[in-house]
Amino acid sequence: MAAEPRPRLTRELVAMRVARELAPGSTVNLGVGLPTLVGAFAPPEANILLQSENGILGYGGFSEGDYDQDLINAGGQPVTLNPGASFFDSAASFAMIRGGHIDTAVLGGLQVSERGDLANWSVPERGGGSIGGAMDLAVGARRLIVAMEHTTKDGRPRILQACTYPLTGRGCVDLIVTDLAVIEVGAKGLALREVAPGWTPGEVAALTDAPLTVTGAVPEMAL
Amino acid sequence: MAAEPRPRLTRELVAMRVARELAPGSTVNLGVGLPTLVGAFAPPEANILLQSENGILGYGGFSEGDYDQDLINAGGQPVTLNPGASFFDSAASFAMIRGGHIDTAVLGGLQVSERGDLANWSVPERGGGSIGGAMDLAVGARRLIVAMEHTTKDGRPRILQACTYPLTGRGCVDLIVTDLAVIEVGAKGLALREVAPGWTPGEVAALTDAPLTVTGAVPEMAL
Amino acid sequence: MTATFYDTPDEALEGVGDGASVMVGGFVSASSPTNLIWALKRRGTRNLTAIATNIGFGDRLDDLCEDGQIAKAIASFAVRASSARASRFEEQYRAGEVELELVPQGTLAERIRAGGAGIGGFLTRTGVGTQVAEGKEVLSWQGEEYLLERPLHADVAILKAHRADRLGNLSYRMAGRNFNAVMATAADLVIAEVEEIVETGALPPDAIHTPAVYVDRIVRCDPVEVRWDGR
Amino acid sequence: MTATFYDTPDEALEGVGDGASVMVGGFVSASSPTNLIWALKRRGTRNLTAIATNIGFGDRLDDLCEDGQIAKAIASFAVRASSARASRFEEQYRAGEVELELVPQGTLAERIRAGGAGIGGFLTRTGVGTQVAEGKEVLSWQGEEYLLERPLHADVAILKAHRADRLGNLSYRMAGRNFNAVMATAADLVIAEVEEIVETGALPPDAIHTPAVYVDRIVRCDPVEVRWDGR
Repeated sequence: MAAEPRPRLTRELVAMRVARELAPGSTVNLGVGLPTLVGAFAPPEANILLQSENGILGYGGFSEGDYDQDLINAGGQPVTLNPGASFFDSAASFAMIRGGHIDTAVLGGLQVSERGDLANWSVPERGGGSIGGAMDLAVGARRLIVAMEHTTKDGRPRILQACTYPLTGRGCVDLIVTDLAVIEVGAKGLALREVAPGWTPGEVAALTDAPLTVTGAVPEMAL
Repeated sequence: MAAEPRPRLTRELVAMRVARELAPGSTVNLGVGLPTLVGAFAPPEANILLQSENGILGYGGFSEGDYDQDLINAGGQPVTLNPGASFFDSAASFAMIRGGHIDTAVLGGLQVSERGDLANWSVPERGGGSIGGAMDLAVGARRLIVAMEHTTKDGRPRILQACTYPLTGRGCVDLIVTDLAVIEVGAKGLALREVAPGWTPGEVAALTDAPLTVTGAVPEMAL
Repeated sequence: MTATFYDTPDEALEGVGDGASVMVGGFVSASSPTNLIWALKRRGTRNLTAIATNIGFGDRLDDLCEDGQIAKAIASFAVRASSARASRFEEQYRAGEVELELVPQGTLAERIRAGGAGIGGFLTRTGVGTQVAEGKEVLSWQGEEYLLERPLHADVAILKAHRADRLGNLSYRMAGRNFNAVMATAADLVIAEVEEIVETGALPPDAIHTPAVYVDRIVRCDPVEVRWDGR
Repeated sequence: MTATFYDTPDEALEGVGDGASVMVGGFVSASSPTNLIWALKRRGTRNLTAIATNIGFGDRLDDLCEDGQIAKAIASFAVRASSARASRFEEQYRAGEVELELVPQGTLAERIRAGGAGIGGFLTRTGVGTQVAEGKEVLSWQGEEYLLERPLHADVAILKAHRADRLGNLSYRMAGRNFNAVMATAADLVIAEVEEIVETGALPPDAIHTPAVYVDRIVRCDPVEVRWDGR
């Protein structure tokens, strides 16, 4: 790998950029891993309602105090409740998710295709993998944002013409936010909307294995 | 019509006979009309749990006091609550009914066939009729008892080889309790188990348009 | 989005136009949204498809038939087996002026739940071998026949709850959940009349039956007494 | 029938035999029936099919793998994408010693609900175009493809609730409803461990999440602390 022009964004900066996508008052489900960090960057006045697939609407930040094993998010982390929070069972929770009542879901990704296919649950060469609620969120959320690293640890693109890993959902991704770029998935393929500070559209395209449409000047991500 | 040997049972006596079929601690759904009366004849120590399809488990007698329009049974009648009662929505209520969690349902009937088909929601010559929860109870209850008059007002049999009215359910009836007899529906057809006081099996059979099997002496209903 | 609050039921119905499909919560007298029904009447919205478990059984939904506002009903109780005592809806039904899709009550509740839960259909034994099966696909499971029933979704749902908080969470009283809690999930626009509005946080998380995510508009109204004599 | 009360979790499992299918409530640490799981371990019941949203993710269900009691799991979280840190179940899965049916979590919840509600199958978009679709019928609704998923029912369900009353009604704490409340409806024998038993009538009718009709056996146990570090 050639030396890169600038550092890539940290996980926190990716989460911060994703947080700017959340409309005030909207209902949001955050997947495990990087997406979990997004909650902390949504301003309190935005009144985001966080949904957790284990049966909570309106949870807050991570719990710092006494551990309560009955009050956890879908990643198993202890959380707090915001005023107006409610509890329900798993069937009701997934009825909410699959019925199109979640405005935005943020999921991690292993691969995304130019048609918006998502693969995020299994790496065949390692075997195994678990589906959890990812396939339900992929089809159910009104808008799906994938937050991930632009390339694998050894530098291979994760944004591809077609996914090679087992799919989570077909044509489900609306927006990809990586440590290098913001890319929108549309009917005509992928549109490069923003690049990380110090990166050019050409440099990002070179690390992407699917055509990226560029319209006019591509701004740097505002963070 | 020839003069009948004895009076037929009153609606209250039919309800009283049905009440004897309810196992202690069992969950029971009572249809509108005559079946509603059954509740009053179940001894309190039997701890029958009455389910109402509008979302109550554990309602009690009719409410005599202040009218509360939010506390009614499926027939729209104000009721009381027993200790341990619970509320739920209509989808949960019919999940309970259709999932086989109601031990016994008692429904009114217009016609029952020798195969246990039930017709109880529409009289074609009058037009109209409403289904309500009857079709759900017919397939969902573990045991279905039909409580009805043995014949129509003009003396025609209601127990037939085949129903002529639109069906509520196919092969769903387990026991028929009328103002003349108790009849069990089995794989081999109808078995006459009891007759009303003063009536003979032959007299009941003459008012029934399906074969009745008789095994040994048929006792009079104990009331 | 958090719910919007209105001063009157008439205003809460803003934008509900002719030809709308409207789910109407409640069961006979229990938590029937009578204020919103009467507002629909005052506004004169016409050509409505009403989805409700009952019409003309003590409820005031039947009042919309006075001026012929209902074109079609999808219901489980709508027409009596005898015409001795008929609601306005029944008279219009018997005269061929309104359309009726009669649905078993459990199938109605489950179709609405499916509409709210992204379920494209479900298999039920209810109605097998009856008129209800006409025109429906029959599939089998473990040797038994089941009907394939399809989801119901509506343009608007009008509901009656007991309390709402400022976020839009709802709680119902007694047997008031009935079809209200199910319909809250299955319409593009969900409007609730409530007896009381409390501050967010005042409803315990376990006392919320309809989470705020489902509710668009709320109006506080004194409840209307409804009685049905059972006939 | 009203519930029967037992003194110990081991006694509460009386009659649960080898080869049983067992639904296990809880979600990671939240209201997982650890006392009943450990009783299954002590009793040495073998060849079990475990139906649970997670196995080996902080839960103690994985403990049953120590002595090879689980033959098959139906779960949504069971195997990590890397073998760097594996549960006992995962080791046995990678060694081909146990069978796994991996199910999307929402489909798992809905299949269990269907099993409890007399639904013979339902259509969902979850899994269309993925490995999950293999061998399943595809039906359409309004131009979209849906998978036909089938109900799940078990011989036994073991649950953890917060409180029970003497009739058998259950209420859960916080996010403890999760799979517990759904599984309560879908097994022939439903056994709950609870932290507290109260007199009938002490649970308000609106605070009962699992009505008594679903519950067969109850045992009071101190809850076991479970923690998952998220890996």
